[in-house]
Amino acid sequence: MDYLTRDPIDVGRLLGVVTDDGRGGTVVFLGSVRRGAEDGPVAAIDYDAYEEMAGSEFDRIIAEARERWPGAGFAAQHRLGEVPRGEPSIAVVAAAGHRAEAFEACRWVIDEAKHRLPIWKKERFDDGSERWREE
Amino acid sequence: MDYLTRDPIDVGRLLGVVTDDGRGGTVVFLGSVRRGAEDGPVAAIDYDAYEEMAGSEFDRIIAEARERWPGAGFAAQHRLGEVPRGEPSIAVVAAAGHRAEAFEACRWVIDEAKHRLPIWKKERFDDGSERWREE
Amino acid sequence: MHSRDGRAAATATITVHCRFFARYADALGRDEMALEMPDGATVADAVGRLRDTLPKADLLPERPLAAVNREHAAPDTPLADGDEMALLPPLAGG
Amino acid sequence: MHSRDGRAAATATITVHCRFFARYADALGRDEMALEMPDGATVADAVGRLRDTLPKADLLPERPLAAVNREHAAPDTPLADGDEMALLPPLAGG
Repeated sequence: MDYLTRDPIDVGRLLGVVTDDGRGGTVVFLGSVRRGAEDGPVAAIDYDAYEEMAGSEFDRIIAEARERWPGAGFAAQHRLGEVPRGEPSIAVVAAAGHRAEAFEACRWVIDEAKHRLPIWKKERFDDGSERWREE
Repeated sequence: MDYLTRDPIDVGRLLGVVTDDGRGGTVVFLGSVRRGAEDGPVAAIDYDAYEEMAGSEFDRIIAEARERWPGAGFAAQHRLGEVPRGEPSIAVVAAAGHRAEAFEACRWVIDEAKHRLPIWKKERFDDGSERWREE
Repeated sequence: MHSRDGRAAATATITVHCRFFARYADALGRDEMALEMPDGATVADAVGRLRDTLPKADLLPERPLAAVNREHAAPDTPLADGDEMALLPPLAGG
Repeated sequence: MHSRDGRAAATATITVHCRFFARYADALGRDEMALEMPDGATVADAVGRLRDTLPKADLLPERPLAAVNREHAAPDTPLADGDEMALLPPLAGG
Protein backbone atom coordinates (compact mmCIF):
# COMPACT_ATOMS: atom_id res chain seq x y z
CA MET A 1 0.00 0.00 0.00
CA ASP A 2 1.26 3.50 -0.76
CA TYR A 3 2.43 5.60 2.15
CA LEU A 4 0.80 8.66 0.61
CA THR A 5 -2.81 8.95 -0.47
CA ARG A 6 -5.20 11.64 -1.59
CA ASP A 7 -8.23 9.61 -0.49
CA PRO A 8 -9.69 9.31 3.01
CA ILE A 9 -7.61 6.93 5.13
CA ASP A 10 -9.11 3.45 5.39
CA VAL A 11 -8.13 2.11 8.82
CA GLY A 12 -9.62 -1.30 8.09
CA ARG A 13 -7.32 -1.75 5.11
CA LEU A 14 -4.27 -0.76 7.15
CA LEU A 15 -5.26 -3.23 9.88
CA GLY A 16 -5.57 -5.94 7.24
CA VAL A 17 -1.91 -5.43 6.30
CA VAL A 18 -0.58 -6.19 9.79
CA THR A 19 -3.03 -8.85 10.95
CA ASP A 20 -1.20 -12.05 11.80
CA ASP A 21 -2.31 -14.61 14.35
CA GLY A 22 1.09 -14.48 16.06
CA ARG A 23 0.56 -10.81 16.90
CA GLY A 24 -1.66 -10.41 19.93
CA GLY A 25 -1.42 -6.64 20.34
CA THR A 26 -2.20 -4.01 17.73
CA VAL A 27 -1.99 -0.25 18.28
CA VAL A 28 -3.34 2.30 15.83
CA PHE A 29 -2.60 6.01 15.94
CA LEU A 30 -4.79 8.45 14.01
CA GLY A 31 -3.90 12.12 13.78
CA SER A 32 -6.87 14.25 12.79
CA VAL A 33 -7.49 17.84 11.77
CA ARG A 34 -8.54 19.83 14.85
CA ARG A 35 -10.82 22.82 14.76
CA GLY A 36 -7.93 24.68 16.48
CA ALA A 37 -9.62 27.20 18.75
CA GLU A 38 -6.61 29.56 19.10
CA ASP A 39 -6.83 31.25 15.70
CA GLY A 40 -10.43 30.69 14.75
CA PRO A 41 -12.10 27.58 13.41
CA VAL A 42 -10.02 25.56 10.94
CA ALA A 43 -12.23 24.27 8.12
CA ALA A 44 -9.59 22.06 6.55
CA ILE A 45 -5.86 21.56 6.22
CA ASP A 46 -4.25 21.34 2.82
CA TYR A 47 -1.26 19.01 3.10
CA ASP A 48 1.58 19.61 0.68
CA ALA A 49 4.53 17.23 0.37
CA TYR A 50 7.84 16.68 -1.33
CA GLU A 51 6.20 13.52 -2.53
CA GLU A 52 9.17 11.67 -4.00
CA MET A 53 11.02 12.07 -0.71
CA ALA A 54 8.07 11.64 1.68
CA GLY A 55 7.28 8.19 0.33
CA SER A 56 10.85 6.96 0.62
CA GLU A 57 11.37 8.62 4.02
CA PHE A 58 8.26 6.86 5.38
CA ASP A 59 9.66 3.64 3.95
CA ARG A 60 12.98 4.22 5.76
CA ILE A 61 11.15 4.90 9.04
CA ILE A 62 9.19 1.66 8.75
CA ALA A 63 12.34 -0.28 7.82
CA GLU A 64 14.07 1.08 10.94
CA ALA A 65 11.03 0.16 13.05
CA ARG A 66 11.16 -3.41 11.73
CA GLU A 67 14.79 -3.64 12.85
CA ARG A 68 13.95 -2.30 16.30
CA TRP A 69 10.92 -4.58 16.79
CA PRO A 70 11.65 -7.76 14.84
CA GLY A 71 8.52 -9.74 14.07
CA ALA A 72 6.26 -6.71 14.44
CA GLY A 73 4.05 -5.63 11.56
CA PHE A 74 3.62 -2.04 10.43
CA ALA A 75 1.34 -0.09 8.14
CA ALA A 76 1.16 3.67 7.74
CA GLN A 77 -0.37 6.29 5.53
CA HIS A 78 -0.34 10.09 5.26
CA ARG A 79 -3.14 11.82 3.41
CA LEU A 80 -2.27 14.75 1.12
CA GLY A 81 -4.36 17.54 -0.34
CA GLU A 82 -7.35 18.93 1.47
CA VAL A 83 -8.33 17.09 4.67
CA PRO A 84 -11.55 18.40 6.25
CA ARG A 85 -11.72 19.17 9.96
CA GLY A 86 -12.26 16.02 12.04
CA GLU A 87 -10.83 13.61 9.46
CA PRO A 88 -7.51 11.78 9.89
CA SER A 89 -4.44 13.02 8.04
CA ILE A 90 -2.12 10.26 9.25
CA ALA A 91 -2.49 6.70 10.46
CA VAL A 92 0.14 4.39 11.91
CA VAL A 93 -0.54 0.75 12.81
CA ALA A 94 1.88 -1.45 14.73
CA ALA A 95 1.13 -5.06 15.62
CA ALA A 96 3.38 -7.13 17.87
CA GLY A 97 3.36 -10.21 20.06
CA HIS A 98 2.35 -8.23 23.13
CA ARG A 99 0.86 -4.86 23.90
CA ALA A 100 3.90 -3.13 25.41
CA GLU A 101 5.87 -3.53 22.19
CA ALA A 102 2.91 -2.53 20.04
CA PHE A 103 2.45 0.72 22.00
CA GLU A 104 6.16 1.56 21.90
CA ALA A 105 6.54 0.75 18.23
CA CYS A 106 3.47 2.76 17.17
CA ARG A 107 4.56 5.74 19.25
CA TRP A 108 8.07 5.59 17.81
CA VAL A 109 6.84 5.55 14.22
CA ILE A 110 4.46 8.49 14.64
CA ASP A 111 7.14 10.52 16.44
CA GLU A 112 9.66 9.83 13.67
CA ALA A 113 7.08 10.59 10.99
CA LYS A 114 6.32 13.97 12.56
CA HIS A 115 10.04 14.81 12.70
CA ARG A 116 11.17 13.45 9.35
CA LEU A 117 8.43 13.52 6.70
CA PRO A 118 8.78 16.45 4.27
CA ILE A 119 5.15 17.49 4.57
CA TRP A 120 3.65 20.91 5.26
CA LYS A 121 0.23 22.14 6.11
CA LYS A 122 -1.77 25.18 5.11
CA GLU A 123 -4.71 25.85 7.39
CA ARG A 124 -7.92 27.05 5.80
CA PHE A 125 -10.18 28.90 8.21
CA ASP A 126 -13.95 29.10 8.17
CA ASP A 127 -13.66 32.73 6.96
CA GLY A 128 -11.79 31.61 3.84
CA SER A 129 -8.33 32.88 4.85
CA GLU A 130 -5.40 30.51 4.84
CA ARG A 131 -1.95 30.26 6.39
CA TRP A 132 1.05 27.94 6.46
CA ARG A 133 1.19 26.33 9.85
CA GLU A 134 4.61 25.43 11.23
CA GLU A 135 4.80 23.68 14.55
CA MET B 1 -22.62 1.15 23.24
CA ASP B 2 -22.37 -1.95 25.42
CA TYR B 3 -18.98 -2.77 26.86
CA LEU B 4 -19.61 -6.46 26.24
CA THR B 5 -20.55 -8.03 22.94
CA ARG B 6 -20.88 -11.49 21.46
CA ASP B 7 -20.38 -10.16 17.93
CA PRO B 8 -17.11 -9.34 16.16
CA ILE B 9 -15.74 -6.01 17.36
CA ASP B 10 -16.47 -3.16 14.96
CA VAL B 11 -13.54 -0.72 15.28
CA GLY B 12 -15.20 1.81 12.99
CA ARG B 13 -18.19 2.07 15.30
CA LEU B 14 -15.96 2.56 18.34
CA LEU B 15 -14.02 5.28 16.51
CA GLY B 16 -17.31 7.00 15.71
CA VAL B 17 -18.07 7.29 19.41
CA VAL B 18 -14.94 9.30 20.22
CA THR B 19 -14.58 11.39 17.08
CA ASP B 20 -14.67 15.09 17.90
CA ASP B 21 -12.94 17.83 15.96
CA GLY B 22 -11.27 19.10 19.14
CA ARG B 23 -9.43 15.80 19.52
CA GLY B 24 -6.40 15.62 17.25
CA GLY B 25 -4.95 12.32 18.48
CA THR B 26 -6.70 8.97 18.64
CA VAL B 27 -5.12 5.71 19.81
CA VAL B 28 -6.75 2.32 19.38
CA PHE B 29 -5.61 -0.86 21.08
CA LEU B 30 -6.78 -4.22 19.79
CA GLY B 31 -5.99 -7.44 21.67
CA SER B 32 -6.34 -10.50 19.45
CA VAL B 33 -6.32 -14.24 19.91
CA ARG B 34 -2.81 -15.52 19.20
CA ARG B 35 -2.05 -18.92 17.81
CA GLY B 36 0.09 -19.42 20.95
CA ALA B 37 2.97 -21.56 19.82
CA GLU B 38 3.99 -22.80 23.32
CA ASP B 39 1.21 -25.33 23.83
CA GLY B 40 0.15 -26.07 20.30
CA PRO B 41 -2.03 -24.06 17.98
CA VAL B 42 -4.96 -22.30 19.63
CA ALA B 43 -8.02 -22.49 17.36
CA ALA B 44 -10.13 -20.12 19.43
CA ILE B 45 -10.60 -18.71 22.90
CA ASP B 46 -13.92 -18.97 24.66
CA TYR B 47 -14.31 -15.89 26.87
CA ASP B 48 -16.47 -16.29 29.94
CA ALA B 49 -17.46 -13.37 32.16
CA TYR B 50 -19.24 -12.40 35.32
CA GLU B 51 -21.28 -10.26 32.98
CA GLU B 52 -23.20 -8.11 35.45
CA MET B 53 -19.94 -7.10 37.09
CA ALA B 54 -17.76 -6.87 33.94
CA GLY B 55 -20.01 -4.28 32.36
CA SER B 56 -20.09 -2.07 35.45
CA GLU B 57 -16.35 -2.53 36.13
CA PHE B 58 -15.54 -1.43 32.57
CA ASP B 59 -17.81 1.56 33.15
CA ARG B 60 -15.91 2.44 36.35
CA ILE B 61 -12.56 2.18 34.53
CA ILE B 62 -13.74 4.55 31.79
CA ALA B 63 -15.19 6.97 34.37
CA GLU B 64 -11.82 7.03 36.16
CA ALA B 65 -10.05 7.60 32.83
CA ARG B 66 -12.31 10.58 32.09
CA GLU B 67 -11.30 12.09 35.42
CA ARG B 68 -7.60 11.55 34.71
CA TRP B 69 -7.78 12.93 31.15
CA PRO B 70 -10.54 15.54 31.14
CA GLY B 71 -11.85 16.28 27.67
CA ALA B 72 -10.63 12.97 26.29
CA GLY B 73 -13.10 10.56 24.69
CA PHE B 74 -13.17 6.83 25.32
CA ALA B 75 -14.82 3.77 23.84
CA ALA B 76 -14.15 0.15 24.71
CA GLN B 77 -15.54 -3.28 24.11
CA HIS B 78 -14.73 -6.84 25.16
CA ARG B 79 -16.01 -9.72 23.09
CA LEU B 80 -17.41 -12.78 24.91
CA GLY B 81 -18.03 -16.33 23.77
CA GLU B 82 -15.89 -17.98 21.14
CA VAL B 83 -13.35 -15.71 19.45
CA PRO B 84 -11.46 -17.38 16.59
CA ARG B 85 -7.66 -17.14 16.33
CA GLY B 86 -6.55 -13.82 14.82
CA GLU B 87 -9.71 -11.90 15.74
CA PRO B 88 -9.81 -9.16 18.39
CA SER B 89 -11.25 -9.95 21.82
CA ILE B 90 -10.85 -6.44 23.21
CA ALA B 91 -10.69 -2.94 21.80
CA VAL B 92 -9.95 0.33 23.59
CA VAL B 93 -10.10 3.72 21.89
CA ALA B 94 -8.88 6.96 23.48
CA ALA B 95 -9.05 10.32 21.71
CA ALA B 96 -7.46 13.46 23.14
CA GLY B 97 -6.22 16.87 22.12
CA HIS B 98 -2.71 15.59 21.45
CA ARG B 99 -1.04 12.29 20.87
CA ALA B 100 0.89 11.95 24.14
CA GLU B 101 -2.33 12.01 26.18
CA ALA B 102 -4.09 9.67 23.77
CA PHE B 103 -1.29 7.08 24.04
CA GLU B 104 -1.15 7.32 27.84
CA ALA B 105 -4.92 7.17 28.27
CA CYS B 106 -5.36 4.18 25.94
CA ARG B 107 -2.52 2.30 27.63
CA TRP B 108 -3.95 3.04 31.07
CA VAL B 109 -7.42 1.75 30.15
CA ILE B 110 -6.17 -1.51 28.63
CA ASP B 111 -3.88 -2.16 31.62
CA GLU B 112 -6.74 -1.54 34.06
CA ALA B 113 -9.10 -3.69 32.00
CA LYS B 114 -6.64 -6.59 32.06
CA HIS B 115 -6.28 -6.29 35.84
CA ARG B 116 -9.88 -5.64 36.80
CA LEU B 117 -12.42 -7.16 34.41
CA PRO B 118 -13.92 -10.43 35.70
CA ILE B 119 -13.35 -12.32 32.49
CA TRP B 120 -11.72 -15.71 31.91
CA LYS B 121 -10.55 -17.57 28.90
CA LYS B 122 -10.65 -21.18 27.89
CA GLU B 123 -8.28 -22.02 25.07
CA ARG B 124 -9.47 -24.45 22.42
CA PHE B 125 -6.64 -26.15 20.58
CA ASP B 126 -6.60 -27.39 17.01
CA ASP B 127 -6.75 -30.98 18.37
CA GLY B 128 -10.07 -30.27 20.11
CA SER B 129 -8.75 -30.20 23.67
CA GLU B 130 -9.41 -27.19 25.87
CA ARG B 131 -7.99 -25.57 28.97
CA TRP B 132 -8.59 -22.57 31.22
CA ARG B 133 -5.78 -20.14 30.66
CA GLU B 134 -4.74 -17.97 33.58
CA GLU B 135 -2.07 -15.38 33.05
CA MET C 1 -42.43 -17.52 71.25
CA HIS C 2 -42.20 -18.73 67.65
CA SER C 3 -42.33 -15.10 66.55
CA ARG C 4 -39.58 -14.06 69.00
CA ASP C 5 -37.32 -16.90 67.85
CA GLY C 6 -37.92 -15.97 64.24
CA ARG C 7 -36.99 -12.37 64.91
CA ALA C 8 -33.88 -13.36 66.85
CA ALA C 9 -32.75 -15.65 64.01
CA ALA C 10 -33.26 -12.87 61.44
CA THR C 11 -30.94 -10.50 63.28
CA ALA C 12 -28.37 -13.14 64.16
CA THR C 13 -27.76 -14.59 60.68
CA ILE C 14 -27.47 -13.35 57.13
CA THR C 15 -27.89 -15.06 53.80
CA VAL C 16 -25.26 -14.47 51.18
CA HIS C 17 -25.75 -15.40 47.54
CA CYS C 18 -22.49 -17.02 46.43
CA ARG C 19 -21.46 -17.24 42.79
CA PHE C 20 -18.57 -19.19 41.27
CA PHE C 21 -16.99 -18.63 37.88
CA ALA C 22 -14.83 -20.33 35.29
CA ARG C 23 -12.39 -22.83 36.85
CA TYR C 24 -14.00 -22.52 40.30
CA ALA C 25 -17.44 -23.32 38.90
CA ASP C 26 -15.96 -26.33 37.08
CA ALA C 27 -14.15 -27.50 40.24
CA LEU C 28 -17.18 -27.16 42.52
CA GLY C 29 -19.65 -28.47 39.95
CA ARG C 30 -21.95 -25.52 40.63
CA ASP C 31 -22.05 -21.84 39.87
CA GLU C 32 -24.11 -20.52 42.76
CA MET C 33 -25.49 -21.32 46.20
CA ALA C 34 -27.04 -19.62 49.23
CA LEU C 35 -24.83 -19.46 52.32
CA GLU C 36 -26.00 -18.67 55.87
CA MET C 37 -23.45 -16.79 57.97
CA PRO C 38 -23.51 -15.06 61.34
CA ASP C 39 -24.18 -11.33 61.15
CA GLY C 40 -20.84 -9.49 60.98
CA ALA C 41 -19.14 -12.14 58.86
CA THR C 42 -16.56 -11.01 56.30
CA VAL C 43 -15.61 -12.30 52.86
CA ALA C 44 -12.74 -14.24 54.47
CA ASP C 45 -15.17 -15.86 56.93
CA ALA C 46 -17.50 -16.90 54.12
CA VAL C 47 -14.63 -18.35 52.09
CA GLY C 48 -13.47 -20.30 55.18
CA ARG C 49 -16.97 -21.70 55.64
CA LEU C 50 -17.16 -22.77 51.99
CA ARG C 51 -13.76 -24.45 52.19
CA ASP C 52 -14.85 -26.34 55.34
CA THR C 53 -18.22 -27.50 54.10
CA LEU C 54 -18.35 -27.84 50.31
CA PRO C 55 -17.10 -31.03 48.66
CA LYS C 56 -13.90 -30.28 46.69
CA ALA C 57 -13.83 -26.76 48.10
CA ASP C 58 -10.15 -27.25 48.92
CA LEU C 59 -9.76 -26.40 45.23
CA LEU C 60 -10.52 -22.84 46.28
CA PRO C 61 -7.50 -20.88 47.49
CA GLU C 62 -7.58 -19.56 51.06
CA ARG C 63 -7.79 -15.99 49.77
CA PRO C 64 -9.41 -16.02 46.35
CA LEU C 65 -10.12 -12.82 44.49
CA ALA C 66 -13.67 -11.84 45.47
CA ALA C 67 -16.38 -9.35 44.61
CA VAL C 68 -19.29 -8.20 46.72
CA ASN C 69 -22.30 -6.78 44.93
CA ARG C 70 -20.31 -6.65 41.68
CA GLU C 71 -17.33 -4.70 42.96
CA HIS C 72 -13.91 -6.05 43.86
CA ALA C 73 -13.76 -6.65 47.61
CA ALA C 74 -10.92 -7.29 50.06
CA PRO C 75 -11.07 -10.33 52.39
CA ASP C 76 -12.03 -8.14 55.39
CA THR C 77 -15.08 -6.70 53.61
CA PRO C 78 -18.16 -7.20 55.87
CA LEU C 79 -21.13 -8.99 54.37
CA ALA C 80 -24.78 -8.00 54.77
CA ASP C 81 -27.95 -9.97 54.33
CA GLY C 82 -28.77 -10.37 50.65
CA ASP C 83 -25.25 -9.59 49.39
CA GLU C 84 -23.95 -11.28 46.28
CA MET C 85 -20.44 -12.59 46.91
CA ALA C 86 -18.55 -13.88 43.87
CA LEU C 87 -15.31 -15.85 43.93
CA LEU C 88 -13.14 -15.05 40.94
CA PRO C 89 -10.31 -17.17 39.54
CA PRO C 90 -7.25 -15.15 38.43
CA LEU C 91 -8.54 -12.68 35.86
CA ALA C 92 -7.62 -13.27 32.24
CA GLY C 93 -9.59 -10.81 30.15
CA GLY C 94 -8.29 -8.92 27.16
CA MET D 1 40.73 23.92 -27.89
CA HIS D 2 36.94 24.16 -27.76
CA SER D 3 36.87 20.56 -26.60
CA ARG D 4 39.56 21.11 -23.96
CA ASP D 5 37.67 24.13 -22.58
CA GLY D 6 34.46 22.13 -22.49
CA ARG D 7 36.15 19.34 -20.57
CA ALA D 8 37.77 21.73 -18.15
CA ALA D 9 34.43 23.45 -17.46
CA ALA D 10 32.75 20.08 -16.81
CA THR D 11 35.21 19.16 -14.08
CA ALA D 12 35.28 22.63 -12.52
CA THR D 13 31.53 23.19 -12.04
CA ILE D 14 28.49 21.15 -11.18
CA THR D 15 24.82 21.72 -11.83
CA VAL D 16 22.46 21.19 -8.89
CA HIS D 17 18.71 20.92 -9.34
CA CYS D 18 17.19 23.03 -6.55
CA ARG D 19 13.64 22.53 -5.32
CA PHE D 20 11.64 24.74 -2.98
CA PHE D 21 8.54 23.76 -1.04
CA ALA D 22 5.55 25.22 0.78
CA ARG D 23 6.38 28.63 2.32
CA TYR D 24 9.77 28.81 0.60
CA ALA D 25 8.19 28.22 -2.82
CA ASP D 26 5.61 30.92 -2.06
CA ALA D 27 8.31 33.36 -0.89
CA LEU D 28 10.60 32.79 -3.87
CA GLY D 29 7.78 32.62 -6.40
CA ARG D 30 9.25 29.45 -7.88
CA ASP D 31 9.56 25.81 -6.94
CA GLU D 32 12.70 24.81 -8.78
CA MET D 33 15.77 26.08 -10.57
CA ALA D 34 19.15 24.92 -11.84
CA LEU D 35 22.17 26.22 -9.90
CA GLU D 36 25.79 26.12 -11.11
CA MET D 37 28.31 25.69 -8.32
CA PRO D 38 32.04 24.98 -8.19
CA ASP D 39 32.92 21.33 -7.80
CA GLY D 40 33.27 20.50 -4.08
CA ALA D 41 30.47 22.84 -3.00
CA THR D 42 28.35 21.85 -0.02
CA VAL D 43 24.69 22.35 0.82
CA ALA D 44 25.68 25.38 2.92
CA ASP D 45 27.60 26.84 -0.03
CA ALA D 46 24.61 26.41 -2.33
CA VAL D 47 22.26 27.99 0.20
CA GLY D 48 24.66 30.95 0.53
CA ARG D 49 24.74 31.39 -3.22
CA LEU D 50 20.92 31.31 -3.42
CA ARG D 51 20.63 33.88 -0.63
CA ASP D 52 23.13 36.16 -2.42
CA THR D 53 21.62 35.96 -5.86
CA LEU D 54 17.91 35.20 -5.79
CA PRO D 55 15.43 38.04 -5.32
CA LYS D 56 13.73 37.71 -1.90
CA ALA D 57 16.08 34.86 -0.96
CA ASP D 58 16.72 36.57 2.36
CA LEU D 59 13.40 34.91 3.24
CA LEU D 60 15.42 31.69 3.38
CA PRO D 61 17.12 31.07 6.71
CA GLU D 62 20.91 30.76 6.71
CA ARG D 63 20.68 27.10 7.59
CA PRO D 64 17.39 25.76 6.29
CA LEU D 65 16.51 22.09 6.60
CA ALA D 66 17.73 20.47 3.39
CA ALA D 67 17.60 17.19 1.52
CA VAL D 68 19.95 15.88 -1.15
CA ASN D 69 18.62 13.26 -3.51
CA ARG D 70 15.56 12.81 -1.32
CA GLU D 71 17.34 12.20 1.96
CA HIS D 72 17.81 14.65 4.82
CA ALA D 73 21.26 16.26 4.50
CA ALA D 74 23.41 18.30 6.88
CA PRO D 75 24.80 21.68 5.73
CA ASP D 76 28.27 20.21 5.16
CA THR D 77 27.00 17.56 2.76
CA PRO D 78 29.01 17.76 -0.50
CA LEU D 79 27.07 18.17 -3.72
CA ALA D 80 27.73 16.36 -6.97
CA ASP D 81 26.76 17.17 -10.52
CA GLY D 82 23.10 16.31 -11.13
CA ASP D 83 22.13 16.22 -7.45
CA GLU D 84 18.66 17.29 -6.41
CA MET D 85 18.90 19.67 -3.43
CA ALA D 86 15.62 20.54 -1.73
CA LEU D 87 15.13 23.29 0.85
CA LEU D 88 12.49 22.34 3.38
CA PRO D 89 10.54 24.71 5.64
CA PRO D 90 10.03 23.41 9.20
CA LEU D 91 8.27 20.06 8.82
CA ALA D 92 4.62 19.89 9.82
CA GLY D 93 3.33 16.51 8.75
CA GLY D 94 0.95 14.36 10.75
